[in-house]
Amino acid sequence: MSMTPFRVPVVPTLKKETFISLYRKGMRIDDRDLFTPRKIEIETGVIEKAEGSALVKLGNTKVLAGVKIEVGTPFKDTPNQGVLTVHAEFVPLASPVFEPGPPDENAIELARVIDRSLREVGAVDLESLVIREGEKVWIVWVDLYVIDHDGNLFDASMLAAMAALRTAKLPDYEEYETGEIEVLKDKSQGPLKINHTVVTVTTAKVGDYIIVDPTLDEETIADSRMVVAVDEQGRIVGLQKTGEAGYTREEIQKVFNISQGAAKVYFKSLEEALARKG
Amino acid sequence: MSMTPFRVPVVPTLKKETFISLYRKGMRIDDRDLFTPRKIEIETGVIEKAEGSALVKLGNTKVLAGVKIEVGTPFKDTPNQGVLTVHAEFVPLASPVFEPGPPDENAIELARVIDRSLREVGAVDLESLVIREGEKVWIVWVDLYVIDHDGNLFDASMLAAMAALRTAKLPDYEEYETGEIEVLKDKSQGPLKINHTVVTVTTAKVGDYIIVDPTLDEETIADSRMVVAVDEQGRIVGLQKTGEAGYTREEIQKVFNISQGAAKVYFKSLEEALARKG
Amino acid sequence: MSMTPFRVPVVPTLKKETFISLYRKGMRIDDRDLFTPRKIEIETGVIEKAEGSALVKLGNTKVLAGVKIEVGTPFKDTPNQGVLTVHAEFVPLASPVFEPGPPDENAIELARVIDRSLREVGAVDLESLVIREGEKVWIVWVDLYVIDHDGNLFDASMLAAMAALRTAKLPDYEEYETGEIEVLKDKSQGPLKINHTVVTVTTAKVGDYIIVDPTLDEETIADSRMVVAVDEQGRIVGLQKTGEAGYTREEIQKVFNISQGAAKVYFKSLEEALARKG
Amino acid sequence: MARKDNVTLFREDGTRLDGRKPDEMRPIKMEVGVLDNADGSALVEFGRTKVLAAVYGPREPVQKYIVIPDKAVLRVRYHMAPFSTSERKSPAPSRREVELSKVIREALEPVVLTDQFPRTAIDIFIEVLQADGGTRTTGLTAASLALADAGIPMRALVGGVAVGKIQGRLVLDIDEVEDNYAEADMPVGAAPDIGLITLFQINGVMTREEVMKGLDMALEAINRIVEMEKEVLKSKYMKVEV
Amino acid sequence: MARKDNVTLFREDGTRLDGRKPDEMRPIKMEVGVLDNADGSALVEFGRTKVLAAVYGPREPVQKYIVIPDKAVLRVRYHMAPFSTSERKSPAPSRREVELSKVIREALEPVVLTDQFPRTAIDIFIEVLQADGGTRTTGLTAASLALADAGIPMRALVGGVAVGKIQGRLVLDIDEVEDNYAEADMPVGAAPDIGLITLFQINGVMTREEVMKGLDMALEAINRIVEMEKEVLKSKYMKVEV
Amino acid sequence: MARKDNVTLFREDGTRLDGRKPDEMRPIKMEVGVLDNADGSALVEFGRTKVLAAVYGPREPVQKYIVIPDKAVLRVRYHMAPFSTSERKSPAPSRREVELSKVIREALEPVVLTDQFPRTAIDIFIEVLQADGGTRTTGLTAASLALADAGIPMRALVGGVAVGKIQGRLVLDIDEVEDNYAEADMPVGAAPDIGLITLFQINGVMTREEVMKGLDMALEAINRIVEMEKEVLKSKYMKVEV
Repeated sequence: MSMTPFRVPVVPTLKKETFISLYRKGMRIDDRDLFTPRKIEIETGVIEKAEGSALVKLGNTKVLAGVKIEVGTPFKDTPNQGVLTVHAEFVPLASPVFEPGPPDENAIELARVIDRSLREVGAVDLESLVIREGEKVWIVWVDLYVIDHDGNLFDASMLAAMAALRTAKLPDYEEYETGEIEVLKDKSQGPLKINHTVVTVTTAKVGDYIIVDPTLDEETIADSRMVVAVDEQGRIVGLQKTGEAGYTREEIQKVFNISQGAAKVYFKSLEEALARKG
Repeated sequence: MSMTPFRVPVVPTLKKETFISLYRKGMRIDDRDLFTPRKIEIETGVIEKAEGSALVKLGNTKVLAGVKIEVGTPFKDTPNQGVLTVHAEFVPLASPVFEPGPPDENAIELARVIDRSLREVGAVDLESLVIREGEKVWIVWVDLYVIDHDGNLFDASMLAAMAALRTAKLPDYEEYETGEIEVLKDKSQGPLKINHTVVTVTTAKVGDYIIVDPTLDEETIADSRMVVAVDEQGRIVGLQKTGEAGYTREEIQKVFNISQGAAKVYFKSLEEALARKG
Repeated sequence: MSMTPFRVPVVPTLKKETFISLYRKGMRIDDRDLFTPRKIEIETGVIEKAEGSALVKLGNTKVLAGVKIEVGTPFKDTPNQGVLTVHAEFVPLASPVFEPGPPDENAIELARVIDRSLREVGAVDLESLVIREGEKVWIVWVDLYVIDHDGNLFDASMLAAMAALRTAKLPDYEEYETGEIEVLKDKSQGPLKINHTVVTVTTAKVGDYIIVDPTLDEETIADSRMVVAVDEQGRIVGLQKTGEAGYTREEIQKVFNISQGAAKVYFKSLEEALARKG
Repeated sequence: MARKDNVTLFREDGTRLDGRKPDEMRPIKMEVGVLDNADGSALVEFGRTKVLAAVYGPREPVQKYIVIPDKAVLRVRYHMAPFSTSERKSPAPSRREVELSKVIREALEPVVLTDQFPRTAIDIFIEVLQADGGTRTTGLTAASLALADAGIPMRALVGGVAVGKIQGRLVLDIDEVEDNYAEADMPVGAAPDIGLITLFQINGVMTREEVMKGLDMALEAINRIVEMEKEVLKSKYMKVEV
Repeated sequence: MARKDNVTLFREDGTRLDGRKPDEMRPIKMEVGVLDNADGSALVEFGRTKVLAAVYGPREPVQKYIVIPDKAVLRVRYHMAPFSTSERKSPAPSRREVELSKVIREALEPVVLTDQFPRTAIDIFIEVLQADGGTRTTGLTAASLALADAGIPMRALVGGVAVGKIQGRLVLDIDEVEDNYAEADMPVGAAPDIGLITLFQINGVMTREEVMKGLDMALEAINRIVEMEKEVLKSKYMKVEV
Repeated sequence: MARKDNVTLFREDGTRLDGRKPDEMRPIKMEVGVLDNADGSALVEFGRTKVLAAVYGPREPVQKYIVIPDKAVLRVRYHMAPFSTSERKSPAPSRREVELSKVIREALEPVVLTDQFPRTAIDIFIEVLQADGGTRTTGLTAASLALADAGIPMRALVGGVAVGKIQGRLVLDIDEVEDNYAEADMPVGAAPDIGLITLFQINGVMTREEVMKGLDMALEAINRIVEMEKEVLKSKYMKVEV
């Protein structure tokens, strides 16, 4: 059952007015303009035992993504494809309001939006992940681990997922006469095949303003948010309105305009980090 | 852990006296006599995608039953039989006191009593549900969905289960060389084979009176209830005392007498509805 | 999440002082000296339908152990071994503070310490439990059922586990042409092969004193406990510090000294009970 | 629910596989006060079926919101030990255990004087240690003894036994083998001193005549069971008084 | 997400497999007040998709700690009946159901006047009885009607419909078969009377132009859906007045 | 618990597979204040084992009923990231994680001055980011640093390390490969400044002499670990002061 969240503190009205008066001047509390994301740091290969991994810092928000690749069985209706699974955990060390326990509706929504945005455009080449059609395929687990929450978990998570996937190695394996597959954890067949690169751009609507990459403070006073996933060709590959307010048709136009610019920033950061890596 | 339920409101003592004084005159608040069930409406085929379905209205109580038939493995000790499984959900839209969550003791008891009453007499011909002995059989799922609770969920549920089973179609299938079975959802082998038809008759004990088909108001003030399952031959094929009071031997005799008459009413309604259907 | 337990009543300070003043004189409230366990009664074969069973009374603490032996699949990395699994339940009839529900951290810790102490030394001969290498092995379930809690559940549980295992019979089976295994519950291949016998000795630290086999009252006022598992050769085969205080190096030496003596008492009781059995 | 094929459960002389006559119960053992922590406890055996019951209360429940202003809440848990059954039972509560907890609670509600202890809980924990048929009725009997042992005021003691229909014949106190091949199983619980049947279920197919005949067999047996309960309680408290 | 291979979902004349034109919705049925216990209820069908919604409240929530001092808490559960899908759905809530409960709640938050009922809960239960595509938007439409039927004050009614992109073409109100082969699925919910889009998702690949064109198709259709809602509500209450 | 067969874990010169001497620890890294939201945090690495710890509190717990009148409640969660292990770990807490949360909490209880903060909770969250042996002792070390970083008053800092027995020899700070083939694994946690061993477990078979010798190896190493903790904390706060 989804429930209206209780926003602590109830005072943000005042804060909201302060923020809006800054937005009116094209400014934000952290010295950004309305359409620029925070500073982005992307470090890959941070978990050596994972097949791929990345730590993303988006301002003070920190998300760790780990990719594990294991042998499993394909879905019945896609016998000639591997499986991509995205899972997110908001572990309690990331925020005073996160509780231990199974993922709540926010973590589930985040994982599912990231998952769909990768899956629908075919970001990971699932056809290349078949070991024995209909029987044995590679399962690609993307685990998103939020470790410091200062707003905009979507964009940081997608950057982390993408950086981890782009640097992931497909393990090698040996096939026994019995048909059993042994994964050779220390040997690799080469990189995981990636067909498309995706980023999400989250904008928040605060009063009449649309701002990019909201901080936690801004999310708290925001009316609603829109998460737009785009690929390297500029196509929209996913979208989610999240939050308690509605949008006019014009606002949606505006969101698309703003998202385009921010997407470029994200792509640039991502490609630079990956190029640095080699 | 089973707990004494807290009956809200605590005032029903007064209501109970009013009801009993009516019973004394052979009357009930809704103008029935003590031994007649409420108006029964049975509509089958309401969920076209299910293999069988029925909506039963018993007064204001509404129960939907859906039958799904899928391929599965038989129980180890009955390799030459299909499987019948009954499950009940008291979804929260049916009553202000139903909570979301897994079935509570009342829903579990209802499902198990219906299940046993169907199973023990062999209502569904499980032998006819074998595809490959010991390996592949049809699993018949009967899902009972209470959508409006105005008392006597047992009788409404059994009528719905029976109407759905009697109108259910067994899907056709194709067997591949590999031994795999593909269910052809759109083709049918013909009707599910039913050997016996069962109804339950629920009576409530209120003071010295035994009344048939209690409403929710009557259940609230009732001392206890008896659910008697009978088949088309008049045999008792299941029974459950449910509720917090005990019965004398004489009261049990009386329950059987009263149940016989009501069973006929239920059978008549059921057969008429099925005949109408064609 | 593990939480500091709330000790009811908060008054034990007084009780603690009383106990310590007795310890100073080498005495305990129940007339034992500091290093002697309570009276031990071991009865085996109490659950005839289990492959092995024992009821252990250690003072007023009572633990029932049942061994069930079933056919299953081996772990992937030990294809030539059967499986030993220890599980503990603190059922609510054993104590006013036990709640119904899945095992809490105390029950899990107890089961895991017992499990490791048996497993690491190879108490049960797992190699003798292979039916078909890599495919079918015997699974040995040891279920510990605490039915009366008066302190020192570890030692009572290990005695019960060991007595049940030492008297357990391995069922016979028939193998069909299809490769299926049918267990013949009423026939036995002979006793379960046991390579080593293990007991645990629990000592409590109360102020400056180390006492053996604490009662529940003593556990309530104890600073911490040490559980030392030893085998029949006197080797240490497991150890767990449990409780909220630390130990000095000297206290640990003292714990080992004291545990040695108590272990002999446990071994003697166990062997006598098993010899009596036949 | 095993195959009901050509197995015979009667010997030529009409007795059952274990030598019992159709209306004969298995050997019954009852013991009270078997646990130290519980306020009351009992161990009851019907043949190889062994059930332990413990009572705590009246006491303040941990979850305060469950109290009822004008009486005690009865809380009953019927639970099977993992080693109690032929195949190991998973310790998680099954749907069967949930149902039987309810059925046993409702069999005790008519006899416990809950209105003497408003706003409290009386907790009854039933642990099946070995299951060989009739565990719910044995559990009810053990619960009755444990309540009495705990000093909880009761209108009357209750006892229970199951009647089975096997190859067309009614037999008393069926064990697990018989149950597996029975056409019907009818557990009955009653408080003979106040003439009330408080637990009543039928699983299987019976005529109305069979039901009433079986019910009378059960009630007659429960009379004897409750007399045994009284003996056991008396002898315990006589011992105490000595 | 099945194979998107060489299946054609259009006939030669450009109509869809079920004969609909690209911008044609399936037959819609709406009925309010279908349940007796709920404070408000509605059954809405889009073709073979059938969704039932019920509203309870404003009422005091069972868990008191969830209340908000200055407005009502909206609680929404989107749930699928086990028999609603081609393969039986396990009754345990799936991750998809958790997400859609949130998405639908957030599509209702902008229209329900929750500040009129501080410290209460308004519970909206949505049961998918048959799933044939568009269950979340049908559910949103049913919830809007059920809220109105319960007399909950609202800024505006909401309605929803999904647009799909199939073989490069945009089509309105896609059903399950179309969804299985679609390149994109775009569910939209809106309150036309206040000009707000309150539910908006895209699953799949679209250009920005396609998105805006699809959005306009959806909004135009939602206009008609909300008009139908008004008719249904009016005729119910006219009947009542008669 | 893999096969303990003929694998050799020592080179001819007596050093271990990774070149370490028997009493040599892996390279250790410690960093504090790595997270922004937490009141205190630390990242500690022992070789490839990486563990992050965060502390929140003293604060009012969400569930108010858990408070203790005369001291703070310590709450510890030891949890492994799904990608931390060779085979992906399911995120649901395992029995092992439940036990280790308790063991680590009990290793911290003797040093945290909980009586200074009655009726509050101090929450310690330990996330294993990469598991390569010694995660519980690395976690304990990280928790000690995070508590100090959060400014929670402590009697002393604690540190931990595991000693292993491999092919009859005692080795310090075993890694995962060594652990898989070890005869025994003995994790130790201690607060050297107050002379207390606060975490102590043995998994495997050892003589008493081996235990004491291993304990001394561990205590000597923990001395050095705690000195490192002090350095790291000093340098952080020196930096802050600059």
